[in-house]
Amino acid sequence: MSTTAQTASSSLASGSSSSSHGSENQLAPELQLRIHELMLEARVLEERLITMYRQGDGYFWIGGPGEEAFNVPLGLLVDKGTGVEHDYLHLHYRSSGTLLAMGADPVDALRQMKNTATDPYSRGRNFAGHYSARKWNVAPVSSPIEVQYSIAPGTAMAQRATGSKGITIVTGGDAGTAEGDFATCLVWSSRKGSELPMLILVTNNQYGISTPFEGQHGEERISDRGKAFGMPTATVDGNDVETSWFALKKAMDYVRTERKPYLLEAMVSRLNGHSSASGANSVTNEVDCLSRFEKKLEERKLRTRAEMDEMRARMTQELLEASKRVREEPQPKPESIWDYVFADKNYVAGEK
Amino acid sequence: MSTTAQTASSSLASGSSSSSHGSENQLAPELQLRIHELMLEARVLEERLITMYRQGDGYFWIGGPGEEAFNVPLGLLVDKGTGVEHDYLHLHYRSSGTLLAMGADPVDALRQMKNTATDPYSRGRNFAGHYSARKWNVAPVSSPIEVQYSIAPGTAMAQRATGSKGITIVTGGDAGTAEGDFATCLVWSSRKGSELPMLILVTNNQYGISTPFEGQHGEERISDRGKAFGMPTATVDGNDVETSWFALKKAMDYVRTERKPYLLEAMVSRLNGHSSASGANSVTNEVDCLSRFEKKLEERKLRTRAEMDEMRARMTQELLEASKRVREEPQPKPESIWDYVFADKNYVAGEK
Amino acid sequence: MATMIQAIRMALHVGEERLGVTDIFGEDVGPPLGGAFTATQNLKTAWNSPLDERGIVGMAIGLALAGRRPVAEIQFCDYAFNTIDLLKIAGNTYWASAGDWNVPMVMMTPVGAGIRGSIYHSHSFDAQATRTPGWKIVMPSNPRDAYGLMLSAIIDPNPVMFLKPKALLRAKALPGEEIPGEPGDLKTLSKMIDAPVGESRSRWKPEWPKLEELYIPIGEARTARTGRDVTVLTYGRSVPMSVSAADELASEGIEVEVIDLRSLHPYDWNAIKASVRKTHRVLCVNEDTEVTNFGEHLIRRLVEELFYELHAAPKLLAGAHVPGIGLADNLEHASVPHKDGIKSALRELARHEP
Amino acid sequence: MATMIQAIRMALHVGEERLGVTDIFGEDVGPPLGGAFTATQNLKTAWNSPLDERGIVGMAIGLALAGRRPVAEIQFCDYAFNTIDLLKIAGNTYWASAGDWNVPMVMMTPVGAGIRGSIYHSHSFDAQATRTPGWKIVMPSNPRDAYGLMLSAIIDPNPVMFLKPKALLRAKALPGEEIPGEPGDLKTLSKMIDAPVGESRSRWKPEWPKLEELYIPIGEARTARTGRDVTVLTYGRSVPMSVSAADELASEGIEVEVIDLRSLHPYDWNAIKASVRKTHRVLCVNEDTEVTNFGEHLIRRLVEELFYELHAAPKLLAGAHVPGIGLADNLEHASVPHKDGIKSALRELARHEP
Ligand SMILES: Cc1ncc(C[n+]2csc(CCOP(=O)(O)OP(=O)(O)O)c2C)c(N)n1
Ligand SMILES: Cc1ncc(C[n+]2csc(CCOP(=O)(O)OP(=O)(O)O)c2C)c(N)n1
Ligand SMILES: [Mg+2]
Ligand SMILES: [Mg+2]
Repeated sequence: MSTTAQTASSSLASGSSSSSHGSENQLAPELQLRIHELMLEARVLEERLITMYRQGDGYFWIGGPGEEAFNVPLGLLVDKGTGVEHDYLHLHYRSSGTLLAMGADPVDALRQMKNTATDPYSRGRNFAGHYSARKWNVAPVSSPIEVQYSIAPGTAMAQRATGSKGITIVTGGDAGTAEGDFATCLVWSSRKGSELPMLILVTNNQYGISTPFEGQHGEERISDRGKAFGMPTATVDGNDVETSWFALKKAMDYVRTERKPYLLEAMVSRLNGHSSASGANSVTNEVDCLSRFEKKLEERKLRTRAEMDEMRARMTQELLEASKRVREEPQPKPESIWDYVFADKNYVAGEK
Repeated sequence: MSTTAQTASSSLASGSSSSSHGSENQLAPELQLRIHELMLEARVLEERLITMYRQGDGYFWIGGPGEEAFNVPLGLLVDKGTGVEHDYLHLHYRSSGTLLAMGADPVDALRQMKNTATDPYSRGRNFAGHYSARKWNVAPVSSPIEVQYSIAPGTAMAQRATGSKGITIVTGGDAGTAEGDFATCLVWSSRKGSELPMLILVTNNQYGISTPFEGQHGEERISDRGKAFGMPTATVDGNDVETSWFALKKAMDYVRTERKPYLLEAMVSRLNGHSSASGANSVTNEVDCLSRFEKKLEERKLRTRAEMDEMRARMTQELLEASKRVREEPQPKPESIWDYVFADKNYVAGEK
Repeated sequence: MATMIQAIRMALHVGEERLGVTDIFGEDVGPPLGGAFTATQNLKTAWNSPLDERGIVGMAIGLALAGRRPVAEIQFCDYAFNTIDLLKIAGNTYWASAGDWNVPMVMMTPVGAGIRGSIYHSHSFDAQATRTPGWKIVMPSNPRDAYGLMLSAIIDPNPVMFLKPKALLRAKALPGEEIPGEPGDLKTLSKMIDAPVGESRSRWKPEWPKLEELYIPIGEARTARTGRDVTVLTYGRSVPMSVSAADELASEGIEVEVIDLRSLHPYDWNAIKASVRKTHRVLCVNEDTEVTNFGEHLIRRLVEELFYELHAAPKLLAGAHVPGIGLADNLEHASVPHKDGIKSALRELARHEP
Repeated sequence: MATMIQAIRMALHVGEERLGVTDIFGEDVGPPLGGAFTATQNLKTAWNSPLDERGIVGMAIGLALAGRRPVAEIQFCDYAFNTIDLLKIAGNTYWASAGDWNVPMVMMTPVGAGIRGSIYHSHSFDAQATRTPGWKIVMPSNPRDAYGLMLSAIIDPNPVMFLKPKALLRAKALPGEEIPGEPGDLKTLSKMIDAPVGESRSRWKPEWPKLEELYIPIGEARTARTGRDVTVLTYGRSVPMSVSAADELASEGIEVEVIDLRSLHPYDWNAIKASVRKTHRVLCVNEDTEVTNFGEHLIRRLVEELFYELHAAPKLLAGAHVPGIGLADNLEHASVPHKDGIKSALRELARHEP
């Protein structure tokens, strides 16, 4: 990962966060602790999922270790609820941190990993990390890269039309911005006189599977692509909790108030490679946002190393036990493939 | 059409053209006369096609009256030929001016209008204005908007790979830039270290069929979309012959020499509405580049009004006569639908 | 006695006035044009979208997720082929999320040949559409069905594709095809709801007739003509063509039953089976290209389930498997079924001795 | 005795060394990965594209127009559904320009279920592909055919789609399926051409065997097993499954003939007809969803042309018409054909008394 880009973006970030949130770039202590707990929970969850994959308790892993410093603040800042008055989220497959911050039960993620009938997100149909939560306006995560950027303007348009204060948040990776859908999102959200209240996020880990950012992009920063459309843009260090928090806060405030789009790019790490397809081994040459934040908490004397180790051990143990219970939960029945084809009745090609 | 946009872009244009082509913005007299003749021929051709449509000698008209001041210079500036050493053109359906400037026989356009078996572009299969000329590297014009922007990088990549001096030129309308393919073109042409020799054109007539530019775009200028990708961009008055010529020359020189993309937007008129579907009637509230140029030629004493009237009358008469001859040419045979399915043999679904 | 395009417009009007339709949009769908075929003229929720079919389908999905009732148009189905992945998502969202999110959107798009549309205004979409699980697919053959199917599409909680047979959009209704509440004659109706051409248009306001709601159930076929000798399974443009072929064959003593499917998915298997059990001979007619064609599905299923009741090999009359429909009349005519071809296929089936 | 993925890689190597292949590209196709399944490892013209399938197909068309010989990969066919319009253009360019421009490109993409790929790594593409006139479509069932079909695809002057049956990519060749010139045993070959995992990879160079050219003609089927009682028409993953089902049925006295189509378009109608004329019973097997399925085309044509030679209703065994293939084993298993289902369908067909 290019550190130059990270440095450049960090400076941007502090510039942007200071303006609207006072001179202090520090969050309240309780909030720091809460964020840490959620980041830890998200990390431990991903570790458990990877272990489940390795032990044959699941067929495929993909997730977000390395994005917690950005994704957890996102989940905490969301106006959570059902329907057009609240925020909509169109996420991708590295969003466990956001879901946990919103209040999701990590055990449900284990259920999806184990593709049980009890998996509330897809009933054993979809890969790990493919969340869906109508109660919180989380649209179903789907595997095709970038399609969420074409769909998200629709929920934003509904918010615009109803005069709601809710906003629409869409996120995805850096490589995926090459798809036309990213441009569709910029075009549809910025039409003069019909601007949409959209927070357009890109989590830039500088890779698409095995392909480095370098060599595939003509733009210095992905966020620059928003400029021609007249929207505010920023690229920030997504490995820093407070930078992320203030950047998200600023962008969300703008979108919520101005009812116009904002493009925010976060430089993040990919701490276990792309997915289980590439081994899911941990990498050592990228910034670990969790240890970085833990160091800060130690320095600030908010939590000791021992406390943090204890928390981690406890969470690890809890999820280990949960995974054992999940292993005993029922698998979906073969005939359940016919369920949920149609919302009115299960009528398929003349069957039944 | 918003005149503000036109004025803004005109000033840009003279700025850009003067820099690299001396202080004079005037073309050599012979060239002016040649351009005028071709513009006139293109205009008269479109008029004839519209008349053919009206008289039932064709089912659909679409074309480029109002784009001659830009499209004729384009055709004259192209390095014309077959294969990777020459320029490739990926055009749209308003490109008669370019084709005529390259040397196309206007009678062939009448043949396509009348969908005769003698139509060299499609043998009676495609709509008017859907040119194809492998001998000059003109890729087949196809009706779906903007797909040429996804295809054009391929010929440019071939030119890059072979170290040719040829470039690839792609053109299309303003509304079509909302398609993801336009972004695909920007992304693929500007990859760092793999830049492509592409002249990316947009002819902005400020409409997509009935839908005005205003209200559909967040960007002030479409050309601004190239900036994030690090490519030079310009928006020029495409209704002015010399502005167009110098802007094209400058852009082509850059692409040919630097082997990198350049995005050039030309503000043009749409003098007969969208197509025969909207009546093909002439509009009066848009700049007519041909009369504008004719006024200049008169002022510069290069051609008198009488000479120009005579030329027009002669061309009109010639094409009228040609259209009568074309009317007698054979229609394609029903069984010819099976021709040209495969390049090796006409094998279809087990037939033959 | 509305034309089909008027019927669709009236259904959309009823939709936005009474059934919660919130957004009718697509390229040139809003003012001033009101759609390439005027289907959306003077509708209060109609608006013009960017020229971006992926954006249109994506917007419709998003609106539907947010509980709106969108009707999105793809100007010609020929331009929907870059959105198949999104159509698949609309069709699989309810299933993939195991019932968490449904997508109550309508997508409408003109299909088929018959207007000299050349390569890119002549495509059919029925094969593609029926290959997209999770969607309901309807295609009317007359104004009344268009009206009633559109109302059913609007209130359906699933994505529904409404295929508009281009060649029939301006054809007038036949007796019995009235829309409840419309004025009896076309002139009166036209004066009320068709915008004038020219200057006065911008000031003009429609006067909508007092329309009643009519719901043609999705999944129910219509017997367009009864007969005992051969069954035609068809839809859209080929329905009136088949009925007319059948009428002409009556003088030869051949009585043809024409089943207008109206719904392609789910389709009315009971009606199909009942008719084929009666006639024992079947012809499928549609305009889509003939390799991997929806009519082949119907034939496959008929053969699997009714093999011994078939007194002649079922036949498909469909579009030629070539890369496009050419502009010249000869080419278009050679590419899609026409009355003469239908007649001779029917004759052959009827006269066939098992 | 190569695996299919090695066979494809070797064919691409021969392609770029001797047949003019200039660009092998797609997502993660170049170094360091060499493709999601290593099909493009260590090929000298392989490069990584942006993550943009429309760009990939567009690039391939453009390269082909410019006289290059591109082989483009779509990482999984599940991600090709936003490019159907461009695939249609590749298929209609020669026709629409009346012979002016041809498009000699190869598109390859992994298809089908069998690797627990869940909703978006289990799609089939045969129905969609056969609906795209102007393309030739091939799908091998073993390494030798993969090698020979790829060479034929490369030299073909038309767009050719090479569908890679995901579940078979790592299966080993059977005797008789050798590639001319490859070393006899898999270990030796693997050492020569499979890059080591880890550190040493970047310094490693392959040692390509001295391969001979082998062209399996596009349009020619292969009789994978001969038999007199029932014909199976199939391709790709279902071929070994059908052969194995057939082998097991032999003990019950049922002799099944398995026709491996290899080319889906053009398909080998003579071979199909000859087999069905011999057995009088036919089962089509493929994994694609069963409504508007390519097997239905084959059945329709068989019924139209050989109605009275069929001693039982032809049958289709295909994928369930649901919006996706679920991850859990139960779900995947219930969604696509398996050996047991093939066996019972064959048994029923063979035992059926006309
Ligand atoms: C449309 C599509 N093409 C290809 C893939 C296969 N694929 C899965 S993830 C991925 C890379 C995504 O990279 P990026 O957008 O940067 O997101 P990241 O995984 O790095 O967070 C690819 C190519 C896909 N899922 N969807
Ligand atoms: C993909 C696609 N969608 C829709 C159409 C129908 N259509 C034909 S021309 C046109 C407007 C094009 O506007 P613009 O790109 O500005 O080009 P112009 O015609 O103004 O030169 C539309 C929507 C089409 N041909 N292709
Ligand atoms: Mg990435
Ligand atoms: Mg325009």
